[in-house]
Amino acid sequence: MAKTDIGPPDYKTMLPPVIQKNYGKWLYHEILKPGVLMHISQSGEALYSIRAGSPRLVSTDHIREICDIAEKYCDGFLRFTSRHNIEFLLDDKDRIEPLIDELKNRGYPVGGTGHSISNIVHTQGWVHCHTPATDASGPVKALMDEIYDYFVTATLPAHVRIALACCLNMCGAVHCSDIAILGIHRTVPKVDNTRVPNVCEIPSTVASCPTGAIRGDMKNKSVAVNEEKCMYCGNCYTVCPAMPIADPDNDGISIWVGGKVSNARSVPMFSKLAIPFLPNNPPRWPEVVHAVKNIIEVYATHARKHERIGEWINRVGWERFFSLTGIPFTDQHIDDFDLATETFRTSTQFKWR
Amino acid sequence: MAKTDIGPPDYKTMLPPVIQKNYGKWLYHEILKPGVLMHISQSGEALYSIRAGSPRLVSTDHIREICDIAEKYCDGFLRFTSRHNIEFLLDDKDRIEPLIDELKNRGYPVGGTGHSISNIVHTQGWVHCHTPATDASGPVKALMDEIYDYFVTATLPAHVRIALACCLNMCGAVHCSDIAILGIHRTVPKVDNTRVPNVCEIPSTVASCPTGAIRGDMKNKSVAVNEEKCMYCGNCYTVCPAMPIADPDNDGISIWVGGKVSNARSVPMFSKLAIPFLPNNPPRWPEVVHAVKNIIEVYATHARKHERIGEWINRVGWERFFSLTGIPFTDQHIDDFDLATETFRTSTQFKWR
Amino acid sequence: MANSDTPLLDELEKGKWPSFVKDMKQAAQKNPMARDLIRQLELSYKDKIGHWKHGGIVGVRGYGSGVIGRYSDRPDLFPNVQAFHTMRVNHPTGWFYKTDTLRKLCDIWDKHGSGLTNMHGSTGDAILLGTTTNHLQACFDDLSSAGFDLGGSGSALRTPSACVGPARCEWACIDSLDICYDITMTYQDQIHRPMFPYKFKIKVSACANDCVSSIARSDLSIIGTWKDDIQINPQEVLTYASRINIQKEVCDLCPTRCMEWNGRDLKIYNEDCTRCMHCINLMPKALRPGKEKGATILVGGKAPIVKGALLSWVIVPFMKLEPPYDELKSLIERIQDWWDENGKSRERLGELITRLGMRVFLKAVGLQAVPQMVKAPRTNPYVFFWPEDIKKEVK
Amino acid sequence: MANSDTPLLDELEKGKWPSFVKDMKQAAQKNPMARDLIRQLELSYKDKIGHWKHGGIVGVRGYGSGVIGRYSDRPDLFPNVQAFHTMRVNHPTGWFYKTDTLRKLCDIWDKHGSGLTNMHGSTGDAILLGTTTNHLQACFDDLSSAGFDLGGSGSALRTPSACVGPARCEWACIDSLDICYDITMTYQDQIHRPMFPYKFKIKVSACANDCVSSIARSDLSIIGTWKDDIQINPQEVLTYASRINIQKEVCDLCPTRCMEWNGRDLKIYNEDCTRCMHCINLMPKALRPGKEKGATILVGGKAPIVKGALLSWVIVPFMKLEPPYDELKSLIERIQDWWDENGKSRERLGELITRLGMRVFLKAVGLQAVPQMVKAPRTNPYVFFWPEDIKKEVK
Ligand code: SRM
Ligand code: SRM
Ligand code: SRM
Ligand code: SRM
Ligand code: SF4
Ligand code: SF4
Ligand code: SF4
Ligand code: SF4
Ligand code: SF4
Ligand code: SF4
Ligand code: SF4
Ligand code: SF4
Repeated sequence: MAKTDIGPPDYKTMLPPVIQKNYGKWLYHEILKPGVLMHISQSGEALYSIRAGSPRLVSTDHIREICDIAEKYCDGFLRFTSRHNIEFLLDDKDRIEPLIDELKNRGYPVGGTGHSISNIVHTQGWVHCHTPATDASGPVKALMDEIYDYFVTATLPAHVRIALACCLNMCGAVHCSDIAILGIHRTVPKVDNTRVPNVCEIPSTVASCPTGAIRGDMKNKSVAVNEEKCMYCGNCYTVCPAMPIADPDNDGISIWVGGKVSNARSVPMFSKLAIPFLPNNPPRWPEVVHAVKNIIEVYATHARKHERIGEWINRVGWERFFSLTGIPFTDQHIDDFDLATETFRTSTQFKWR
Repeated sequence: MAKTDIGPPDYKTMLPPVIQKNYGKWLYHEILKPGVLMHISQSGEALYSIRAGSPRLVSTDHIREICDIAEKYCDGFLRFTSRHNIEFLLDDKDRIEPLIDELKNRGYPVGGTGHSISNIVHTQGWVHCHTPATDASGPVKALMDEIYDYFVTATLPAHVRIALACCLNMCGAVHCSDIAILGIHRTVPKVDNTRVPNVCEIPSTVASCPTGAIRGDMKNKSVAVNEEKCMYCGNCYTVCPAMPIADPDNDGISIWVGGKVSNARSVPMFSKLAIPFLPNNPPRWPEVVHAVKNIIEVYATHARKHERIGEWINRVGWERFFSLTGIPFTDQHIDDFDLATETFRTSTQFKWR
Repeated sequence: MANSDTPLLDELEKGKWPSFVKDMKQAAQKNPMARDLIRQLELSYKDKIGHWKHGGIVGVRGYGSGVIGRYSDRPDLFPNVQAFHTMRVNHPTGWFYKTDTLRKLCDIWDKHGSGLTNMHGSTGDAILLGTTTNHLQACFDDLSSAGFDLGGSGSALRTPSACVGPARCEWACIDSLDICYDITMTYQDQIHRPMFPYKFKIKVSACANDCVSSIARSDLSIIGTWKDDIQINPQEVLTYASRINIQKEVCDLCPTRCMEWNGRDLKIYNEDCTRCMHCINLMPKALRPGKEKGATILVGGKAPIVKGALLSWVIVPFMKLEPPYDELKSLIERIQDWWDENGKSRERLGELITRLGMRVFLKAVGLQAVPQMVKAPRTNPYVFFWPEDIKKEVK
Repeated sequence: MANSDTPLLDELEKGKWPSFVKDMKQAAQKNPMARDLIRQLELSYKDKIGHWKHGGIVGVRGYGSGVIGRYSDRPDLFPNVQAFHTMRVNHPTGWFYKTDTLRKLCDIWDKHGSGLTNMHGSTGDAILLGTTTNHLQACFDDLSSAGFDLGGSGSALRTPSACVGPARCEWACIDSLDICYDITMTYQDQIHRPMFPYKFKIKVSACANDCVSSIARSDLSIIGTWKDDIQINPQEVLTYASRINIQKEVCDLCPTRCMEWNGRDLKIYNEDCTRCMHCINLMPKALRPGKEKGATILVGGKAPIVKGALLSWVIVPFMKLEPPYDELKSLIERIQDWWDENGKSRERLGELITRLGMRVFLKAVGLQAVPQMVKAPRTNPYVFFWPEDIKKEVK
């Protein structure tokens, strides 16, 4: 029988010699050009990391191609980044350009460093999950095609980190992204009274609802949803499969902006609602692509250097964000969940637009 | 029968001629010295307002004395300010000094303008209310004696507004004061099962509890308090007289800092907990007086010009506030009510002390 | 004073600040209620506990509010404060007085009550501190004859209050006094006859300095502001430059950093200004509010009980306010109607909006959502859609 | 391509960004599961709806986690994805690979699964995308032989992750990789056998830039920092001065404004620095973190379901972290024990602390309250006192 609990392969065995020697002794780094990092150690030795984009949903053949490249230029050493990019690790400066050439020839974008748009963290969508309100890989591909130049250059005021999650579970942890793309349902789950009694535990289904919209329906040994209180999060469906919520006509995407994770300059921030709804329009989600690009361009035009999207908005104000982007403000932008009052304006300090 | 619904005397009949003439036409003002405001109208005319402190709890004879003074120097025109001070209104510059002399001779402090400590907004306490956890007039008098100089001068970095409320109802609206003095109970109300059934409405008593500590006690036709959930607010007592909460040994005072109301520079802010408990020590509440004075002095030493207490703390950080004042930080300073999570530090940005 | 019966309180006659104990003693000399009051207070100082019973309902004919009932819990010791109710008298707006009027108040109170008062209570009324049940009506009658009326208490509209505003202040963007007086007169019925789920407070400050703490202490806050550009008098700016450090004290403290000072000219980027008043406060002779004046309307402010304290929230960024203030009054009435219909007993307006959602409130009172209402849009994805936003279901 | 059966997806082969559709087609050429997957996805693109049923519970022997069960809702049309479970494989810490190891993973997956993967999933596992129920055990056996193990799923400790840290980054204040690997190995049982109220995530970033989003995406966040002064190399500061505007880009963006630059010397008032990393980020050759290094420990981060998203909260401002990390592990265990004992089913740690109060949590896990834990002290006066604070009642 196979051994269990052995854990992952020891990372120490995966490190290229230049890292093994200089582990913990790095002194500084420079971004030589988009996608090319140089780290210099106290010993004077250099490590070069060449970052290439990835669709994340990759075939084994694709991975083998990456391996081929790594073996050819990097003695077989590479890593993935926390945003799904590929980093080729080498210590021979002369191999950088040939490597980049080969990557380009094979269609790999090189970039994602510095003030660029890096890869979009995303999730399963229609490819594998049971609760998506949209696809993940599709909108990401359509959008990256359109904002490709921001990946291979570093011309923005600061990093722009985009993430997509296909439902409110937010596996892509989009809640702290410069721009978040979030799949949403907009209609209440349909309770299947014939199946609930068999497949669902009533108390945990009732407890699953953030807004208390579900109550037990004793007569049917089922549950009932109060349509006025339901905001379509789908959590009941996670707990109780007999309450499907997907709705081809009304599912779609919302856009959130201004989050960040780093502690640099400003503290970490949640993303905030920019656009409550855009339709699912496969295969290329033009409304979504257009909306995100507009936000990026308005930001690029107006923000100061080193200002993340949220920092820019905090400086100029949300009034200005909405007037500059032309995005309509609606009552849906105003919070009505538990901490809503904390978001209401408790001051006469605001701008007219 | 007396006429009803006539409303208050028309304020227009109470205005001195210089105001009637220049109503809405004021151009600018200057503070000639502490307690003396000069307002200049577009017409060039001047109005002088001399501000004097008041204990707020005043006898009719005291009011008549004020009237005497106003008649002597101001043709009988005066007003009260939103912080209970008295303002003598005159247009004859030459009468200012004689007026001030007379006020001083009669024991009226003149000041409360500009960067001073104005009068303490306060409430009833043991003088008239049924729910106080401390007295109001007493601690105010004891404190004002001690910080008197800050009233008659204007040497602080900015306005310091102090308020006192004798229970959590916070009639003094202390919740947005630079320094708030708040009477608190610390033990749970004692349910009198013999009286509850007769004098209290059970559902509204249960509903009155902010933390859900009260449930109906059907057997006794009364209510029961969950001691672990009760934080001694006394709201149940307001609704149900058969649940007295005052406790001579454990009632006392808490100190809150950093609130403000104006929109100047920073937005309005709530006061935050500085000292969870100080004992009731009549007649002069030395612990309270000492604690407040300490905060004022630390603030006066460290804040920049025009910085209100809350603005100063926001700049230097609460870590620094506690280390500079020497006030111990406890788990009671950490919120555990509804919006608690909004106050938790969600960043690695903080100071060591 | 050797054998004073108030040794503890006597300590509070000492010190430089005017002493309330002196006033109590002064009143006690001619009034037995005041005498028992100070003796009962001394007992509280000794016992560290109040000696009043839970208030009872008392009042004057035709009114449901304006009187706070109070009874001693030691009538055995202090028979003259066995009943000791306060009357809340509506001060003239802005607390302006001509002495003859004020003297009338004193005379009436010496006749009917303890001779002790609060000038004023923290809502803004003259608090006449303590009389017996059978004096209430007579006192009211005398007040009424003298031109006074009671203020609010209980689940009523409370006595509205206003900053000194255009009567004295150069920054008044609205006529706070007239608005307050007009509201007070229009809503006499709501002030005197409690008919709401709970108390309702209105305060009017004529600029963002908010000298009546409107944003913190009223369910409906009216705060003056302007729409156009700050008026600059360049000459006077230069005069101030010799007295204050304009860069440091003014520009660097501007919350939006929308001012530029080069030592000669002061430039304000008004589109970024949030009208906080700071620069104007520091240089009143040089800077003035703009000319297109009006008010921001906010709702929800209150003290902590029950759901926690609230500062008022912007619901109308700008409203022109000129007599007869119809737009304002119509809004107030729509708001109160909705609150009245939906509020639970003892639920303040802010708590009701919190419970039902700003979205529902705005729709009910007919206001359009605008970004000025929020510090920032929502972060949680729990977004409701109105039925009309949703496509018909396809079966 | 004239009569492609995936006309919609074909559109996504166009464009410059690498196409997942190309990869799917590549896999589909040799693998029937991949073939049915792309056909089913095309149907989703047409229908605008997913075609997977609600997941079922499947797994490998001895484990309760690591596999996500999945079944098509159109097995009639796509029989090869009737069952299509993913396996979560724990990547080497820091996602470092030597190609031979990575190739082994590919070979195993070609043998047992669809040949499609996510490199990597958003928790950090290698996601092997789709296999049948009866391949699961065999696949696991092969993975195990090749030195791989599964990651977490369900109410388990999830695969911990770490930033690249000391392997490449000059700012690492802790050995993020070693800490992560140590935790992973220590808690294999908790990863593989769900025993908690809900999922529990740990992420380690070696400095405040937080390159694994630890503060946003983990129940327990470990973030490197330092206690003493930023190390300055004045020579290199001057070099940067010729390339960037130090005043504007560095000093003016310092959140605490604790830097002074006079064109020659850079002075940092370290007692005011909150170690945000900004100045260091901009001038890595000139500025370095201090020498007394360790980590801030935070808890509670999570996505919105159920009670709203949370960012992690500081509970230990500074902890030295050196092997064997006993202090850290003891803390983790005290936290998990308390959570385990008090948490409801599907209640994340942050939600439990919210429900019971930080005060109760701190006492239970034995931590002292410090101001670093809060942005600001409480504003509401609803303060509890421990019984020991209260004087005995006097009867
Ligand atoms: C490789 C990677 C870590 C890993 O273990 O995989 C990494 C590596 C570096 N990060 Fe990062 N960061 C990585 C994800 C992140 C993330 C997480 C994320 O994006 O999901 C963050 C937080 C993002 C956020 O705030 O929302 C992050 C916030 C930073 C920052 C702070 C940026 C800011 O100003 O807010 C820096 C500092 C800087 O760039 O000046 C930084 C700096 C760096 C440096 C310069 C550190 C160094 O000296 O080696 C590395 C190269 C940066 C570059 O790309 O320009 N790294 N970095 C991750 C690359 C992801 C990618 O492929 O794009
Ligand atoms: C008389 C009074 C209004 C009234 O209708 O009664 C008043 C009158 C003036 N206020 Fe005020 N304020 C009055 C209560 C307030 C309050 C309310 C309170 O304290 O309860 C506030 C809000 C306090 C807060 O933020 O917590 C208030 C915040 C201001 C400010 C903003 C201060 C700041 O920087 O935060 C100014 C501007 C200034 O002083 O530069 C101001 C300025 C003024 C000016 C200069 C306005 C003017 O040009 O006439 C007046 C003289 C100020 C002075 O005392 O130095 N007034 N002022 C109130 C006097 C109370 C007293 O006796 O002390
Ligand atoms: C007299 C006065 C205090 C003073 O000495 O100045 C006062 C006195 C009482 N207030 Fe008040 N409130 C007074 C202004 C306030 C204010 C300040 C304001 O209006 O600007 C507040 C805070 C603002 C607000 O309304 O939120 C205030 C918030 C309360 C509350 C808490 C209400 C809440 O929603 O949080 C209560 C409790 C209640 O209503 O049951 C309360 C209840 C009371 C009662 C009626 C006690 C009770 O539980 O029934 C007090 C009667 C005392 C007595 O025996 O005379 N009083 N009360 C103030 C009214 C004087 C006046 O008319 O001028
Ligand atoms: C595969 C993955 C998305 C991806 O494509 O990258 C994923 C996929 C699922 N997540 Fe997730 N989550 C994944 C990372 C995350 C993250 C990000 C992270 O870990 O950094 C989060 C946000 C952080 C957090 O945990 O709060 C996340 C928050 C959720 C939630 C909401 C949990 C919450 O407390 O709010 C759920 C709902 C649930 O647990 O019932 C969920 C549930 C699910 C389920 C199991 C669906 C379900 O309702 O049972 C998804 C299975 C999809 C499938 O069919 O394969 N997933 N999930 C990620 C795991 C891959 C990996 O192991 O590397
Ligand atoms: S975000 Fe939702 S739909 Fe997407 S993978 Fe996660 S749980 Fe599934
Ligand atoms: S979808 Fe969400 S809000 Fe609607 S009933 Fe289900 S759990 Fe409740
Ligand atoms: S604060 Fe409390 S005790 Fe004081 S007057 Fe108001 S209700 Fe009475
Ligand atoms: S004192 Fe307050 S917390 Fe305690 S039972 Fe009464 S209402 Fe509840
Ligand atoms: S609120 Fe403004 S207008 Fe009114 S008195 Fe204060 S400073 Fe003047
Ligand atoms: S009013 Fe305030 S925001 Fe406007 S310019 Fe002056 S200081 Fe700046
Ligand atoms: S978190 Fe800090 S130490 Fe880790 S990789 Fe990012 S910048 Fe380097
Ligand atoms: S680390 Fe951040 S807070 Fe510290 S000096 Fe540098 S920029 Fe300022």
